[in-house]
Amino acid sequence: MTSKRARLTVRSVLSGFLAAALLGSAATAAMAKETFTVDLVNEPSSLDPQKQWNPDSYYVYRNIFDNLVTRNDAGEIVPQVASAWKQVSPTEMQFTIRGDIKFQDGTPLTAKDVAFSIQRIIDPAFASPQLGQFNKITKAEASDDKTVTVTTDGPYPVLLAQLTKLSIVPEHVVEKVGDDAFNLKPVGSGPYSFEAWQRGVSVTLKRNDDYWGDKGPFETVTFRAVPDASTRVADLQAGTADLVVSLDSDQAAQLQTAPNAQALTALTERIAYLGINTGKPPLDDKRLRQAIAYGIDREGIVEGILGGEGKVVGQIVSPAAFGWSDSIEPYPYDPEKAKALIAEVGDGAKAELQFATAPVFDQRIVQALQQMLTEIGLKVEINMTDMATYLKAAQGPRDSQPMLSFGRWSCSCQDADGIMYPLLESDSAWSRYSNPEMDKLLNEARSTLDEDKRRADYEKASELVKDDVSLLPLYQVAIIYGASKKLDWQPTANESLFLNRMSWQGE
Amino acid sequence: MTESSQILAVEGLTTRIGVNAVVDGVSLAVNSGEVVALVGESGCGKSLTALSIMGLHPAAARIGGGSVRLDGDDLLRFSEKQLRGIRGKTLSMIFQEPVASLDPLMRVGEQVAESLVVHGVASKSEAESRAIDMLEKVGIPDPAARARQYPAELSGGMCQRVMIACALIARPRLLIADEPTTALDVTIQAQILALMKELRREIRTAILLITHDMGVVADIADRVCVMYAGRIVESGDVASIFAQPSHPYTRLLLATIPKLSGTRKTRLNAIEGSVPDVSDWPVGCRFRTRCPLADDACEKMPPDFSVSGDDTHRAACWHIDRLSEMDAMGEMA
Amino acid sequence: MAAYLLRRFLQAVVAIFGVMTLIFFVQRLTGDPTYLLVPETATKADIEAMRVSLGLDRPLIVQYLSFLWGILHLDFGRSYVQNVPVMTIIAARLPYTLELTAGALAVAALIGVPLGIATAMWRGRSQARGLMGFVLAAQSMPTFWSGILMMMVFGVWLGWLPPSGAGGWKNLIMPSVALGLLSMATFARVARTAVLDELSKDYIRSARARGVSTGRLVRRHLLRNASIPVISISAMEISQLLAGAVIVETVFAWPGLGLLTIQSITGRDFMVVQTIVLLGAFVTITLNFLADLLYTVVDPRIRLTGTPG
Amino acid sequence: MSDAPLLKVEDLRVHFPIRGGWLGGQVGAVKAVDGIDLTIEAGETVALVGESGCGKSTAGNAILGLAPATSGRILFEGTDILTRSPAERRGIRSNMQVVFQDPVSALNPKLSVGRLIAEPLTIAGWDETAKQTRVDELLDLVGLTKAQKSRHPNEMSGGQRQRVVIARALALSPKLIVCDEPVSALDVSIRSQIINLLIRLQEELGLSYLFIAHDLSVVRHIADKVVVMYLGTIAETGPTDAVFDHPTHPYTEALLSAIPLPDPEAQRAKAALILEGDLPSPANPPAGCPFVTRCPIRIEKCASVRPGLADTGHGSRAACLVKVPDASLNAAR
Amino acid sequence: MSATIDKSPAPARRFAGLRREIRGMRAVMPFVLIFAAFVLLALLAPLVAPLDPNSQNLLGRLKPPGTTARGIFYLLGTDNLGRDLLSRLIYGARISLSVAILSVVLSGTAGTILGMAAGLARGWTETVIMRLADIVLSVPAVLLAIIMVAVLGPGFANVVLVLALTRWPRYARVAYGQTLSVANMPYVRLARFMGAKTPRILLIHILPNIIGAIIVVATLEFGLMVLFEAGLSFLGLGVQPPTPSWGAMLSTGRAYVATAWWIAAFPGACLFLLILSVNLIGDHLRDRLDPKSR
Repeated sequence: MTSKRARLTVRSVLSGFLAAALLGSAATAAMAKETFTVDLVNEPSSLDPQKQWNPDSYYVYRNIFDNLVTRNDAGEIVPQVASAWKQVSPTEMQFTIRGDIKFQDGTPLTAKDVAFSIQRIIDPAFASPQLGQFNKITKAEASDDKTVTVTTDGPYPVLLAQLTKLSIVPEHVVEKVGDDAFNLKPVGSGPYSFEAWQRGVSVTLKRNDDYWGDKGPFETVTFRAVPDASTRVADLQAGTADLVVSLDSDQAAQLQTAPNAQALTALTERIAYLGINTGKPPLDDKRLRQAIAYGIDREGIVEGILGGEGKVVGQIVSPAAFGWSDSIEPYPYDPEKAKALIAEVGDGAKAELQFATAPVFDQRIVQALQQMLTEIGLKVEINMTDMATYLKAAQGPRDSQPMLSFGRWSCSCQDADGIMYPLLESDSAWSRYSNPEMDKLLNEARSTLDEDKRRADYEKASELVKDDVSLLPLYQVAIIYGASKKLDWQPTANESLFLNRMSWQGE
Repeated sequence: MTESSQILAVEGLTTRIGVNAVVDGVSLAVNSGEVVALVGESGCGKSLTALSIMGLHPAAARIGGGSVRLDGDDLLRFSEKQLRGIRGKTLSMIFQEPVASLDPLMRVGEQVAESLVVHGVASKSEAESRAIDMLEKVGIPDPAARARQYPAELSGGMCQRVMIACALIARPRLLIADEPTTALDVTIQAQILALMKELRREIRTAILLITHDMGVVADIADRVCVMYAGRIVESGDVASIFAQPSHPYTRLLLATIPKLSGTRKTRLNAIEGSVPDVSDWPVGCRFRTRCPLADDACEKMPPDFSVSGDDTHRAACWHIDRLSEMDAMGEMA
Repeated sequence: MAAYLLRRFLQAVVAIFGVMTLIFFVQRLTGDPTYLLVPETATKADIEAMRVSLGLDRPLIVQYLSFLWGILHLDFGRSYVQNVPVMTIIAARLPYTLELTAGALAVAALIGVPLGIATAMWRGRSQARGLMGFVLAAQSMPTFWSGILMMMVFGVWLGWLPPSGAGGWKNLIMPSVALGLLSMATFARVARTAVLDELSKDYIRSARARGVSTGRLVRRHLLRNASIPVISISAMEISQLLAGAVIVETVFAWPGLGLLTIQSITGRDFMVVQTIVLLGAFVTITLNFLADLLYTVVDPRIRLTGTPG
Repeated sequence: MSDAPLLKVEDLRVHFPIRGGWLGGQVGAVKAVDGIDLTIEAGETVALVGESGCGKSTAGNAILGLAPATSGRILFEGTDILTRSPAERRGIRSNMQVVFQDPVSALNPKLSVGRLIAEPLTIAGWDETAKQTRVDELLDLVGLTKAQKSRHPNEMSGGQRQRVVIARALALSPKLIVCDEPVSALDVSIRSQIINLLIRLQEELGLSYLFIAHDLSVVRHIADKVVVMYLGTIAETGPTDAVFDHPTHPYTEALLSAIPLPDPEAQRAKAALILEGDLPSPANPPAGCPFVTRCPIRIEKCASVRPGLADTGHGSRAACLVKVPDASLNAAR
Repeated sequence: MSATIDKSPAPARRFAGLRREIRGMRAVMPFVLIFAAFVLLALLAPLVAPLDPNSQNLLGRLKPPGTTARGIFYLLGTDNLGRDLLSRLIYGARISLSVAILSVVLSGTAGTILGMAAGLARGWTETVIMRLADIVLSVPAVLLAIIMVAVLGPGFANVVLVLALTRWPRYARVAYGQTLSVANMPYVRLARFMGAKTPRILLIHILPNIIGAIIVVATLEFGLMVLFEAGLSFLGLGVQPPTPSWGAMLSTGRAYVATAWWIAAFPGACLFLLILSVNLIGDHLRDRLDPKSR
């Protein structure tokens, strides 16, 4: 009986596949002239803005949805769905909602949708991956069509910065079709509306001609998944893509000679850093960590490898983020001093240091770092695994965390809290550092609304990082896009891809 | 045989594999309606002789000289295309392993009909019906049903009948049969030999029979050529050869065959030593290393043919006159 | 014959079950997708909450049983990453895999088999050596390298073919060639050996003795007989192609299962990986099975004795 | 030693199961050997003759333990081998050795002649010097030279290889050698050499042979007793002269008649008895006399009654209902 | 069955074969020399490499062949980290060759032993081993590679292990088939009859007679192993940087096809020549040792 059933089901599955095969090949459509093609690395994992957290999804859905607040090209927080806001108590902030916004199905966007969106993302049962960014919020209430009050479980200085990431979803649609169907056919209020998702191939968006703000320059936009950077460059050169993401400086250099393509770059809020496990010998010895700091030629990396795209920094807080201090200088490159410090440590320095990394990180930098450390006399072994394994180790128990690692940090909130707290607070997942003084500074800074105090705390924390070499900030990362020469667009520090801020030259 | 026309005349045929002349100046003739046996042990070159006549010698082999005249035309000068026109039509061949010699994936009837089809003698359907007739003629029961079967469904004896049908369907002038019964059991061999005799009478095809079995020769052949180490050493009428073998090799070969009427636990006559390998065939007479009559003369030069008995019986030996000495030696056995 | 097929079927079921079990446990040794799903700033509590919501906090054996239970009901679970049923994803990707496999197989077999036959028929001649050299050269290049070269030449410089992606037949050409080249050598090799093998057999000699021309010899006698090893290698090569597709699909951004495999493995999208492996094992085993069945169609000897002759 | 014969086989059956059906169960059996008896006395040669598929080699293999006996008794010097433990069997069977038909496949091509001959000694744990002495002795015994010790089988001729096989069989001084078609693969001239060697060895070493062959003329020379097998059963058995001079069973007659005599006159004069058809499948033998399908003198009864062996009056025993009426008395179970 | 088989062309064929072999050997001789040269290069790497293969020169990146930068002459140019391509190529020979050789030896040994065991033992052993081979063949090698790297950590040894683990079924299948046919040869049955124990039968009678076929498979696999290592490097799962392997170098270099062709071209050419020569030698061996196997 079982075998019979198995055979039956096998047959039905097979015929299903075949039917799908026929449909799939027939459904590919030719591209229209007004179509703008973007090569992403991967396809979006989900288009429900509250159900995922990855850049490829963000690039797409951010054009379908409006957020409560947003940042302008200069990086300042500016109104979007909310036209104004005020702190009504240390734990309450009140937002005024614009009245002229309509969802793409024609329904007006009201304060109720805003409250619904917030309540949805903070509901543990909904299990949003972004929950951690909003879990200080205890509730959101719409008092009328235009007013929403957000309550936090304490003074929360980063609230506004976090809310730049909150997309507003239509309550009536989500309630009606459910989460799954919404994910497959999202409806937002943004400049582009969802058109089609050919799974594995592309997502197509259509211009929302009723958009309340700046309208997009292209009638349709196609986002494709092209995992290999060399292929993305080839697509751009061949003219089959108009904009490609995630290039490195060498790939960008390739575009310099191309007649029809250009590289677009911007310094981001990301800081590249060398993570150090300060809790484990031999790197629990501060002298050795300082030797590392002296032994790395950050200028060399930025000028030599990155072709000048990037900026050497001495602190983990990005110049694009709140909490940046102008007064902290990076360690100078001084290999002799490094060697002297290592000699001082003696035998302890001879231990082999595992340098954990994953293919997503720029291997040129990793290898350069390894070589520099080797040259000052340390034994460094690169330990490359896939990302999941890397993350498991990096966020695992202190003992199994990597001795050395290379990372490029961003909290997408442009605030020192999102940078320093997860990396340096003793109990944080990523932290390989444990210092009561640091914990005190970070905890105080995240629970006061006093900006000056926060700024001072972070400056002190950054000095502590430098002095103790809790980790080693390297440089501010530049993001590099490849684009058609005809595209006019200025990428921003927060790595957003706003289609309606682009324009097309000629013709 | 009297006044019969000559179909095949092979003169001085030499086939080399590398530097070795595996077939070395072989001459033989087949007259119409006649069965000529080419007899010899493994490695003597008899099969290669047959293949050379057909032009089917392996790629590594090169014809080094001589002529092969079929009804007067020298086949050695034929192009591959001309040869193809003859094969299966004027000149056919059957092989030792009947099962392996049939295409395992082609129906029997189609294979039998193939000669007719490739030579454009008959249309496909006509050829197939003639194939069924032919299968019946070679003694296959229920030929129409058998024609639709595959070789694996037939026994070895049946397969050899099918092979014979394949070879004879176009009524060739000459059939070369290379050890046609060697792979078969004696009772089946008897069937096939009987069939060949019958068909020979009916179709009047001449046969060049390659074999190692003197019994088969005695049964079916009219004339015999004995081959040793690439050369014909003796040839003549079958009765004469058996009654009066005139080459020491033939003589010893016949003497070594155990007799059904023999006595038990007596030593058999044996030829000393073993057949030399092609690469070290002796100079002079090639049998001299195993010959009781050999002397210096045998080493100096290969012997010419000398006539023994009637003018068709000839043997290549320097010492035909001393053959009687062998009888004395033979008695000791 | 029937018994043989039944035994093969039962062994196949056991093998597939083995593959599934192995994959289920082994991939869970290496961490889970939670870290990849949450923002970098997530706290340990957030990560734990995510893990609970994905059901990954349950004991392994419970997860395994529920996975088996699901399979019995043809429920292959949901993708952790894309948050849709696995079947939706696979059904969307499979057509592309079929297209690419068919394309590559066509390149491999339609070029490889004639090459193999030619080199066997011309054995020892210089043309044969030349062709064999071409075959070997084709399989001496990593696909990621031949892929980018083709892309640069035909996609960027000449502009004849789109460098990447799926769409029209033009998109299919380069990935098929890149993927097919490796297998082409195998096909050529097997076809050559098979033809040489057959050429040495008695029936070929007796067909020639019948006056059969070389053309007819190849068409009517050789091809069918030599097809058996080619069929069996086809079955094996298709599964090889599925594996080789991982790199080709990555290079050409071809949205098939190969790309999905590597993405799902690196994304620890367990359910998707499991289903792909299940599908792969199923296809491999089915193909071998079909190849066996095909022999019996081609070869009457097997119908008779139950064993390949 | 008791008076028990060296080897006595009683009602030996070897059935190979045929598996089939959906569950791979046994759906039938190939009755390769279906109840045979034979006795070999010390120093005696018993020939087991018949055509391919008659079960003679399977019978030999069953005696050697190379094929599983389904039922029956195999008594070696009075001890039933089949009831013994594997270790005891091995001990008893070290008194038996075997010589196969094809000396090429019987010799591991990668080993030298010296190692090949020494192999049974090595397995038996002889030390190196004793081994070498014995190998030299054996080489001498079978007519090979010490110089050939380092050769490999592919560097030797067929006759020499068979000598190596025989030397190896003799290594542990067995009492019985099963010779399974030992000369079939050899050329006529070599065949006599090997037969002579076997006869000489028997005289010198007092060996017994179970001589399995299809070539009756060889059998006539070497065997004391003959057992003629057909389709797994014995058709006729008796002293060699009795069987050859007075063949009683029609199969024996046909077999003898089918052998072409190497004498054209006698062969052509002989009244040939040619059997029809092929051997039936041993998986599905006729119900009565196994020979009934091909028998020229069959009567109605033959289709239903399976004859047993009965005296022919010439000292032999045959299983034919027509020729030996007593055969119905011994009709098989 | 009567069988006085006339094989008159047989001895002749043997000699023709010998000549063909010599002629054929002459044809592959250049490739034997290339292979030998690579092996030599690998063995002598520290002596012949002009520079430290890992020494970077960040200001001398992507220099074309024949450039002198900071007083150092780069015959084949520099790579994307300013390392000397020639030295990396020479050291890369070590990695590429040893990965291929080790994995072939490992998987070949394991596969041969298992295949022989399955072929000789039959029954349960046979079923288990051959089904296991089926299972392994149907699991994507990438998956195994990732799992191995995740569980055991990355590195040279694991690359070899992954390759060995995924490739043994190939040998097992060949060894199995060959063992089945050899085990049926009379000489094996005879050895058993003479009381030879299984290890003796395997070692003396079976192995020497199937090793030819195994060697032929190994030469084919060798080329594939080199390619697989390259593939793993492309996916970031190969030998660990900065260790140079030709596959890893080629995979890095492909990003520079248009701007710095030499980074990929030289390792690509080496890889190509290596695989080509081993394949040609293997094809030659196949024709010689084992005309019937795939």
